[in-house]
Amino acid sequence: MKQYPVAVRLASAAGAVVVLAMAAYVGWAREPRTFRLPPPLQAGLNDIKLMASGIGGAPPEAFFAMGKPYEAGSFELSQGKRLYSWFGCAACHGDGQGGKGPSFIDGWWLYGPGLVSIVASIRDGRPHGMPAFRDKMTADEIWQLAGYIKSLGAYSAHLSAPGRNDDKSPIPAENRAPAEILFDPGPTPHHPDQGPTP
Amino acid sequence: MRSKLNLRAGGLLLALPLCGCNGTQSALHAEGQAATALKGLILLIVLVCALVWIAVVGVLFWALLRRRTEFAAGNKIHDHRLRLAVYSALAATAIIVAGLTVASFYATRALYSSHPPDVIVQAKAQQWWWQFTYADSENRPLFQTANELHIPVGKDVLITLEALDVIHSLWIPALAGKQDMIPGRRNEQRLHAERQGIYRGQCAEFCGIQHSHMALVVVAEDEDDYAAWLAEQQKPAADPITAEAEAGRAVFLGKPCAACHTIRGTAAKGSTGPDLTHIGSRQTLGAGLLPVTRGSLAAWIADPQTLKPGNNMPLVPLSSDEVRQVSAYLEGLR
Amino acid sequence: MMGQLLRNSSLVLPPLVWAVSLQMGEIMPYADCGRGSSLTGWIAFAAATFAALGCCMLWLVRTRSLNTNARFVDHVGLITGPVFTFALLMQGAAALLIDPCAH
Amino acid sequence: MTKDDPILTPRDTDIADAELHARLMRTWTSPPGLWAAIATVDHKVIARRYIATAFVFLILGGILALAMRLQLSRPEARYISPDRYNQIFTMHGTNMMFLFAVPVMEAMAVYLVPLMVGTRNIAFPRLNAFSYWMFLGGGLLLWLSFALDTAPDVGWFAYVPLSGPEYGPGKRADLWAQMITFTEIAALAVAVEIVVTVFKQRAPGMSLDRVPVLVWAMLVMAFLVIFAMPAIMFASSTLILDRLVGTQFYNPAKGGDALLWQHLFWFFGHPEVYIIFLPAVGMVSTILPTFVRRPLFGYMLLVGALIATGILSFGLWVHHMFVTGLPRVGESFFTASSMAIALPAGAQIFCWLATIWAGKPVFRVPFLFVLGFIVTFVLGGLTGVMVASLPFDTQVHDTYFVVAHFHYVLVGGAVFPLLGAVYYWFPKMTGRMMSERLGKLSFWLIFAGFHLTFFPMHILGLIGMPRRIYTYQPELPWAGLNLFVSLSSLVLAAGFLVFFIDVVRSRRSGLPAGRNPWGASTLEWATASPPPAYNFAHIPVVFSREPLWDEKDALPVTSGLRTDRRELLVTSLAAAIPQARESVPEDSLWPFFAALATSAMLIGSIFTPWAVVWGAFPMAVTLIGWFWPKGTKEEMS
Repeated sequence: MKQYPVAVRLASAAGAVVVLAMAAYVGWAREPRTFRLPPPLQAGLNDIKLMASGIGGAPPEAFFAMGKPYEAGSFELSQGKRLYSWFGCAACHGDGQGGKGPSFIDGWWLYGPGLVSIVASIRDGRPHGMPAFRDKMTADEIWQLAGYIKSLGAYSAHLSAPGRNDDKSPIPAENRAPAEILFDPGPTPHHPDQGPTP
Repeated sequence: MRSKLNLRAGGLLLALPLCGCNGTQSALHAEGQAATALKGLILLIVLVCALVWIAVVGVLFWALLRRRTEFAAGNKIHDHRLRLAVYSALAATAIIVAGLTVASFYATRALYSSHPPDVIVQAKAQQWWWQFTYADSENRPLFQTANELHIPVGKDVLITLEALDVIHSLWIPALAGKQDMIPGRRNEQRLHAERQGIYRGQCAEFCGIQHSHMALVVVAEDEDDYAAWLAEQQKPAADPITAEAEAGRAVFLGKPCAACHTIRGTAAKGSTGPDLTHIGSRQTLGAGLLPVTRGSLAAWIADPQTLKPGNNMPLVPLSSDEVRQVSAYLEGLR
Repeated sequence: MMGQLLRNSSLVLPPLVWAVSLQMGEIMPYADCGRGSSLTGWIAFAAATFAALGCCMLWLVRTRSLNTNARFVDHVGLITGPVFTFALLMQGAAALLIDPCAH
Repeated sequence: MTKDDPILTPRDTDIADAELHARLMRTWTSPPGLWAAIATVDHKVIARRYIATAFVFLILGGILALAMRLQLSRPEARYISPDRYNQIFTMHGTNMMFLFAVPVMEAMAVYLVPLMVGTRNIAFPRLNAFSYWMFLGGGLLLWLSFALDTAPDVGWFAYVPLSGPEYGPGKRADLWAQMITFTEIAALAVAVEIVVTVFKQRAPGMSLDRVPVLVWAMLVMAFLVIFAMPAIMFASSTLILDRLVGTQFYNPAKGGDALLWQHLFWFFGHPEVYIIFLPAVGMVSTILPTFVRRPLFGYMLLVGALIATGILSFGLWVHHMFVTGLPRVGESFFTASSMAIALPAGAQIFCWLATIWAGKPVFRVPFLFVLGFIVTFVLGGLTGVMVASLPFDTQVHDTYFVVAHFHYVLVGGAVFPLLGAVYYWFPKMTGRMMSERLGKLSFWLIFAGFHLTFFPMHILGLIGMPRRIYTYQPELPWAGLNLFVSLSSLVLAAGFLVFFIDVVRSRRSGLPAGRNPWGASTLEWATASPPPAYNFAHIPVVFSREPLWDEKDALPVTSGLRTDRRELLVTSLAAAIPQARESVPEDSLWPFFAALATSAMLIGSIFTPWAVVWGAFPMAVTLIGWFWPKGTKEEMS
């Protein structure tokens, strides 16, 4: 065995670290696509623990077991975007800026900025007109939609975001954090504790 | 030689019973004007090329195996003769190629017609199904249907081609060559069926995860059948006749089905998915995936993502009774 | 000097006019279809004529000197030129035979 | 020419061979060790690395092909999910085109061109090292993404809008686009080196009409790379911009155009085919004369055909777009140009046939591959005539007919000659012969396996099977032929297995080759096998096209180059008259670091546009290090 000088050994170690880091990074950004969730996971996703007030709560174990795909997976987010239009969310919430229903990108969340709250709002409905989608969508679809709505209201662009649409859209693409661009706090500043977490 | 043999093999294969429920999908089984012209050209070029190939390989083997009297490198007379042979082979190539080129220009001419068409159908492709809109003589849309095109035999049918999301390509090989459908552009395709029959077509441009399951059926029928079909399709959906189907309609309208699908004559007015007004009269479901039967309708509604993974129909949570009812209702929509 | 210029220009003429005709074939059918003219064909045949002219000129002015490199370059031109002429003739045939409105 | 003091500067004149060898080795060889191996700028070392890496990608791509054949062996099979299948066929195409075919052809050029033109290293050797590291980075990026389920799934052509922001979620298409950039940088670098090496470093006397056909082929290929690759660089960069920054190049709703992508892609994509094929023409034209013991017939015609093909290849791209709805007249213009390609292609075939006719064939393995190439390529060329015909193409476009056609052209037309070339030049590269017995076995397996696999695909296409489908329905009459094709692909794979076994075996224990085992005529055989780091002890002088045949006793050489530093001879473009001695860069680590910095910038720019700004600083640092003047050693003389 040939003895390499220290510099060489250091360099090869550095090379190995770089390759491993690349692998780890891509591994972290891994985006497997599932089109049909096995029923146990479906059931598990429904298992959210909501606070008594209906605001905030803990995601179910299945969510963590799956690697939190609904916040970080751009495929899930783009599915959420499609569900947003298929299930007629735009009828009340417009392109995200609100209509009959509240806006998602004004820095203000009636029921808090947490993903679980959004899931609960979609699943169970809310007073003043938000219908429950429990019987219309499967659990993973609700999560996908919730993830998309949350990304819509994010204040800073996230790596995983659906791309822009290939049509004329009045709001900036989701990957450019429309809330950050469009939000106008106006005379009264927004509530920092209620602002969406990026 | 190989090409010829295989052509024969291809012919044999064609003789097998392919004209099953899904119709033929083969460029060599031409039933339309354009496809017949193309088939003639294909056979001509293949034949000429097969002969050329045989000639070249024959010369190669001759050159390899011929008896050599002496080693004649640099032999001036020899080189001169070789040069003559090469240049005449080149001249022959030029003549053959020019012939084939002009033949293909003539075939191109045959594909195009400036006559006004007898029927105009608007086709819009989307991931992963086809939408067809029939119009009246004033070009007002009459009705929509999906994944199934009916055309009268012996008439010129103009299909206008548009894509709603990504690029697709309409290809019905038994009737005509393919033509792309590109977002932001409008293309045209002419069909002219010479014989009655059912012809299968398929998307030819890679369009995403379910590109493989984006087929369509073309029904070429005589004038009367076509007129009857048109009349039938223009009617709104039939009312359910059984109690089960009645319940199915209620489920369909109450659940998100109606958000994406239209059933004319009911409150269902969604435009994301295919128009289901006469789904029961169609041959296939899921863009050529399954024949329309009650069982396949139920299977599709219960679990579209297993049958066609990644397609755009979201799973709607229904109880097994509800699935049965909806499938009964849809099957009755003839 | 003049001979050199002539040789070089007849060398590049066939590929040049071929490239021009190819581009015109993409542009002119729209105009032809609208006006019922057949400019595409005229351009292609004119280009074919120029290409053939280039080949002939090269044949006439090709160097007979002992400079092997110059002879070599002429040879290459004499071999490539006819190919482009052939392509241009076929292009002209296409413009003759096919309706400019066909898509 | 030089102002050096002739007494004080050590030259290669009047030194005994052994002493000269020792001195030159001292000057030209890299020290042992990993660090030095990374720093080396020897074209032979880098080319061997390049070739080995490309063959690894060939094996990986072949495994993907077998996976696809498994999935297609029966209707509605569920061995592979559609999402994975789309990644697999995209990876197969991208990998074979960008990570195998183009790099391996350029690598052969990097190895052979300097030896064949009789010089000591390739021009811009550090750029050459940089090119390899960029290529490796692109390959690793793509395969890592595949291993981690984020591989591109939009086809190797990545048509918008499917690859665009709305329909291509995630980083998959971005990874594809940046991998393109990696490999394009690598390819462009090599192309520039080849052009300069051929133009300025040919051995004295090697005038244009004495340049070996392989070198001509590589030169034309290099020019094709230089003119074609910028189109795809532009395309992939604008795609990234559309996806990441929100530009609208390809968005029809805001005035972009989806067809623009296809024009750009195929303006590169068609010459790409010739970038792969023309080097193979060169290889065949080099191998053939050796085994028929006769100079190549029709040298002029072949070179003219190479150049004509090269120029014509830029006027064919629309034949990939015959069904997009462009005016038929315009499309037919491309039919005309595509058909015209048959003339130069025919000229090549006829010249080879005439060479065989007039020669005395010796059936060794490289020659077998050449014969297999002719039989296969003629068929592929004829189906090329078919798809060049617009109306014919409307039926077979995007079907298995086209799959069959381009495998005939690329495997039959380029891989067969490449395998022949490996058998032919393996002795030169390693000093050992490959096995004749295993070689014949692998040839027949590959030849038979190839035809059995790909010929039926013509029929499949004609009877309606589209490309890029992950499955087909049982009612369709394709199942039998597909199963046959899948089984035949195993024969093809077995042939490649035998080939790789032979390579590994011969590398360790092949028979020693000697200088010129085949009795070939070109300059690379004038030096030892494997060639020493300095290639030639004295730069040869060339008086004919077949220097080793015409100067049987002793090759005339020139002398006067210094031995104490790396120097080579610069000659004039046309007549190859010596003009200057030029010193050549020493080994350097900077190309490696520059490649690292460039890779970091490119990968970063998948995620944020700011990576272009911040990534520019490390790149600038490495480039400054790279080009830092290093005193007298680097001076021009």
